[in-house]
Amino acid sequence: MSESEKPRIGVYVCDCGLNILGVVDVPAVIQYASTLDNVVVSREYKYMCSDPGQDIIKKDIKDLKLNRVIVASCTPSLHERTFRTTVSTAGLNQFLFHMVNIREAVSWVTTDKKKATEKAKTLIKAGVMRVTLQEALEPKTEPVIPEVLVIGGGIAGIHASLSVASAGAKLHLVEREPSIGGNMARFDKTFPTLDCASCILTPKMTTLRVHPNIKLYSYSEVVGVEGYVGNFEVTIEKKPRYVNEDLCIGCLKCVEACVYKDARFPNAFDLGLAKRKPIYIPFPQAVPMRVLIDPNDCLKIKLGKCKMTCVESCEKDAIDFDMKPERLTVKVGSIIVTTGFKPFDPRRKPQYGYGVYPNVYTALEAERLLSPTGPTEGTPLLQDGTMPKSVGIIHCIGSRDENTNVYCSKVCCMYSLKLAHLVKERTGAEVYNFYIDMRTAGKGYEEFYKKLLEEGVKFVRGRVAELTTAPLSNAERGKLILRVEDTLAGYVRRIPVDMVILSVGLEPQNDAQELRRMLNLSCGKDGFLIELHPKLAPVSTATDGIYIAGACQGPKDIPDTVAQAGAAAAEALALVHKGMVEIEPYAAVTNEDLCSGCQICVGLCPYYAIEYDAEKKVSRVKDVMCKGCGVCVAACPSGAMDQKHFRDAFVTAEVAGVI
Amino acid sequence: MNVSRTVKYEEELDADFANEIAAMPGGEKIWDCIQCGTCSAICPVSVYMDKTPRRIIGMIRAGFKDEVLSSVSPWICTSCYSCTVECPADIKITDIMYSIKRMAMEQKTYRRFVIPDIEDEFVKMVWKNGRLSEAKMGMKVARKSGLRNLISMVPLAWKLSRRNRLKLFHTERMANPEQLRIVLNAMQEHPPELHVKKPGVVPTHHHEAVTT
Amino acid sequence: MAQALAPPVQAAQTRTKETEYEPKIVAFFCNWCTYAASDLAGISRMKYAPNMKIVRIMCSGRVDPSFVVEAFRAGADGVLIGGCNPGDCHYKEGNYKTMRRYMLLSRMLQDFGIEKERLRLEWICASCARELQTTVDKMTADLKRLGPLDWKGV
Amino acid sequence: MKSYLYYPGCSLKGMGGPYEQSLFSTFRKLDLKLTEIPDWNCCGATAYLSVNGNMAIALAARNLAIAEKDGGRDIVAPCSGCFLSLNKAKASLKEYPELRAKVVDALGRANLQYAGTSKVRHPLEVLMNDVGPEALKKLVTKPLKDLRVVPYYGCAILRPYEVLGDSHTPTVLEELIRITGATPVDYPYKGRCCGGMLTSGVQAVGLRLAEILLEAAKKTEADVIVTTCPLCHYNLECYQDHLRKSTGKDLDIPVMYFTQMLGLAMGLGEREVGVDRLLRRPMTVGVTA
Repeated sequence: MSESEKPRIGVYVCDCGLNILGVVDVPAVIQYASTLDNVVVSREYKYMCSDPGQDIIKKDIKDLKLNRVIVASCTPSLHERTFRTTVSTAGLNQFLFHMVNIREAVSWVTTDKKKATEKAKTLIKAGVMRVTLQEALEPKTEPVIPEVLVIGGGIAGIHASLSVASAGAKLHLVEREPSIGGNMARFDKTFPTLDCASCILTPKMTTLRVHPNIKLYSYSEVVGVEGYVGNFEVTIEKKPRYVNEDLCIGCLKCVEACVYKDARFPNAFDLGLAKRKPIYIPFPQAVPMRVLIDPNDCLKIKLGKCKMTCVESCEKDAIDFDMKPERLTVKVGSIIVTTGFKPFDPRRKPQYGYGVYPNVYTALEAERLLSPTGPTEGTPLLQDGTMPKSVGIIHCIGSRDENTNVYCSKVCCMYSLKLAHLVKERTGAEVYNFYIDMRTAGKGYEEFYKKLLEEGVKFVRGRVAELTTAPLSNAERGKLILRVEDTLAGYVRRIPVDMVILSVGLEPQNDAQELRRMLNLSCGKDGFLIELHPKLAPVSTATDGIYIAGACQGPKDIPDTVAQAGAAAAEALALVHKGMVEIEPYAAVTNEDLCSGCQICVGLCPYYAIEYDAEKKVSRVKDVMCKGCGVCVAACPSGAMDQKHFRDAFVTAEVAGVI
Repeated sequence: MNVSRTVKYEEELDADFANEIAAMPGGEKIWDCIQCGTCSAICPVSVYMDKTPRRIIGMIRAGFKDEVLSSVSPWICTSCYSCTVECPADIKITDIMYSIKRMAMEQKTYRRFVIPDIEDEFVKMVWKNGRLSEAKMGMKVARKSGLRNLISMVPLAWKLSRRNRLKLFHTERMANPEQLRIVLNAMQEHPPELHVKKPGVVPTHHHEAVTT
Repeated sequence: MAQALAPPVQAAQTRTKETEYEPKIVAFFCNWCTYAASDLAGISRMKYAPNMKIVRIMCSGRVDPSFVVEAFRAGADGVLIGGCNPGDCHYKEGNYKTMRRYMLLSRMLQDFGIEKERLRLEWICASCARELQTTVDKMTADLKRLGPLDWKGV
Repeated sequence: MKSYLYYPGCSLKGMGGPYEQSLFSTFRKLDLKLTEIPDWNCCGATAYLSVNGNMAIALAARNLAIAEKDGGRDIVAPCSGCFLSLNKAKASLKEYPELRAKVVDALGRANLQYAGTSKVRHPLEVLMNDVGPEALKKLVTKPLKDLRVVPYYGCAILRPYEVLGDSHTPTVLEELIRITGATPVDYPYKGRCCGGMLTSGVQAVGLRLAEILLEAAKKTEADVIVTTCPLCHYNLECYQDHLRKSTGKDLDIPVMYFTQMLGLAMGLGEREVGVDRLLRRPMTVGVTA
């Protein structure tokens, strides 16, 4: 075949508009490239990745009988796939192509044009030396298990699950809380349309519950993930509810019957603002509608003695005090991560008196106060049970702040407006919004802001510096006094209010890092999961077959979250539909003549992909199981190991080239 | 009646002013200001300033050099560092106030009133004795701030001196201040402010009086 | 201060004369973390010394000591190995193996008279563009101070 | 016996006399040694920084350099102003190499070296960390029963260096007050500016700040305000008569140093801790020697 003949290399340098051309003297680079050994042709084009750009390469491969191709443009993580397809459609094996990065690694990071040009030349030289040696390979293909796992049952997870399941694929949804619904279930209304959150969420939740393709693991957590794209093995741990989920019908007789006549334990769903019994359902619309027992509160479990009136009351006798955590494993082809966010803890900003003054609430607490199913049945009240006459809503708590989170949490402006509207509607109180910048980019958002301006909600452009109870005037007595500069009026103001709502920002979940490790993903400086490409692969990750959606990727409102969830579902379905995946054929190979059978490699391989052939006394790599990290190759004392496409010879050639 | 039109023409602004401030200790992050006003709101004396700290930063970035250098705000600042601690952009506002005071002193553009004079006296005294004599300093201050003030301080001074807390005729001084002066003189060989570029010419105010 | 210090670094770059000695740095970056960091540096338009040239490999664990020796023999003045933070390796624990190898190698090279500043192992995560920038600039500066390495090999 | 270098600063040799007196007597009682830094000079305060930044730093640095000669002992700077100036100098010299070079050179002319090794500390923090609450409790022989105390930190030991933890929620002074058997009251302005130099500069403003602090202190029905800084002490104690005249409010309340309070609780006489030199003697401090 043609590859075995003398190498005939084509070098294609991309201007990338001015991205590369603006810094690198491309004509000089082509000129230089043409002088390199085995280079038959070297060309410049403004956008190599465009169709005409690719056509140039295809044409040359045919006309000039090229058997090696170099494209010098952006980073391989962006367009390696593109150009591999280009060359293979022209009949050249895709692994006889090599990509040289002269944008992210040269033009974008170098000021001195001369030096940039030199660097580009050197890298291309190295690329040519490498590709000269490269050999034809066939990508491994593996079947894809046609099932999908979704981690996290908030609105993102719910939407993704329904999309995947309704397309016919089997879906596993794991939710750590006793019910799905996430934070959206806590809201009363949603901005800017003010439609009732549970009215739009609950139907989705129940549909999910009864969907034939969906297996819901509530009150469960993913504790282990093995495998790779198309073939993941996931370990799930079900926490004990002490109530048999399959028997329980959610009649709540047991709750009624509990020896605790009144609820006295803080309910997590209401953020501790309301109370529940030791045996309870998280909230009225919970899915699954199944009771559970908190072992820390239940007398029977804690002290071993109790009248156990709950057991008597249960006709299905579903209650089981000896329930233990169970583990089970499922095999899926892809995973969608929708683990959401956690609200910023305002105790980290002591100047706002959260936890000190009872009438200072976080926005999420306010959502509960405003919910008809919440502790105050929808009308926010002060601790003394009276209605607030004035309420201050402080934006950007923990956000846009070098001491906490530098990023803007994006949703706070809008939810603050929503809260302002609802508080005014329910209490008639004077409502102040304290904002730094009003960010209302989104369909109908600016209009909503205008509506509130007309409703007479007060807006003060300035960041509240402190909350004090020390009055300097009679009007301030017994009030929470907010000290702020009205930056538009150019005056420092002291504004007394009865209630304060802190618009806290969104942060990654506490265990985001463990999850990241378990799934082999990466996080940004802010701790949120990183997508593969901010524009072109917004829900993909560096790990093939794992997708992200919703606030686990960054602060996001419901519309954006749902949109992402749909996108992630589509990605997962694409895999299922294709039925197989191509895996880079970078596996290690043993040269059995050189192998001394020392078995060092066997111990090193994290995937148990190397087996020792006792009679031949050689180690052999199981091609399917090898992930191609090359650790064994680097360790082999007798040089018997090598890695496809990353052979010692290739790497050393490239090294020689860059010097 | 008299109304006056105030307008600032681009060529009257000093585009380099912000960079000068940014080049001085503490000014590094001045471009990060988001104009949130936390500094002004936490400041215990901003209510007495002619321009709030936030506005000062805004004007520096816009190049209002003469307005800033003639503002009393930095002289009212008590260096309580509240703004510096609270600033969400991590801007060392207190230090910027110092920078402004130094430039104003250097260019003699500061508003003539007692505080700059006190600071000046203080420096002279330290240069001379290496230390500060509160009684003498107090006397100078009282004199500068007017006869009535001077008289009003007499009873207090009397009480304090009876408790041996105000040593009226004692001068607090080092054993040999020249040891200190060696160091200070050596410092004088360097420009008074680290990295600061040559201050540009101070532009004049531009108010057009219109009489109707 | 990092922010305040950044400009001078660039300034230094633009000031360098043609004649000034430019060290050659070969960098072995793992595909998942450090190479991703270099992409991020690019996307964020962070400027750093052009002396470092990246050789992309799948895992820092692939770095065969002979690659490093080869690089020095071929005329490199410094070698930089970049991998994922401990615990973050895309292949479970490749980077731990790199670390052990590195310690041994670094000691060995020092016996051959190659200063330890010339071989660096850095854990640079996918979002650590700033760290990448400072590492490269620092290493370039160090090597300029050390001057060219004239090593004929073992 | 633990031993420290002592940087008095100008105030403790004048207006802050009682502070120095009580610092000495309490430290003696606690078996802590204080050695005055030989021929120290003014720390530069805020004034010098306003006129010449580099010289202000050099001024403070000279004291640090002399302290370094002594080798390793921590510097105790009771005046919060000095405490801040010295620490600010240290920080600036660490942050700005060019400035450091100039200062080191300048100090060199006077045969002084600066390495930035010495630690500058405030006695309040020394008492709580080096001696410790337990040890202090043991030495309290005359607990100041039913004395209600306003804990007033002032600015400089809280900000910007936050050596006592988060500057919004300091607690050490309250802790010390409890140790002496007294009761700290809840005071909203414990870290708010006392007026600083404004009481002499722009008196109208300075006095207003003092007025706010005193009025809030009176509201708490406390018997005494405890301060950690001679300037705060002066502003709060010395203008009460002025304020009565100008505002017509009764803002009379004794103001004493935390070292005086501790000293009394440890059984020292009022004269030993200089309570007799205050303008208003904290009446309920029922011990006299």
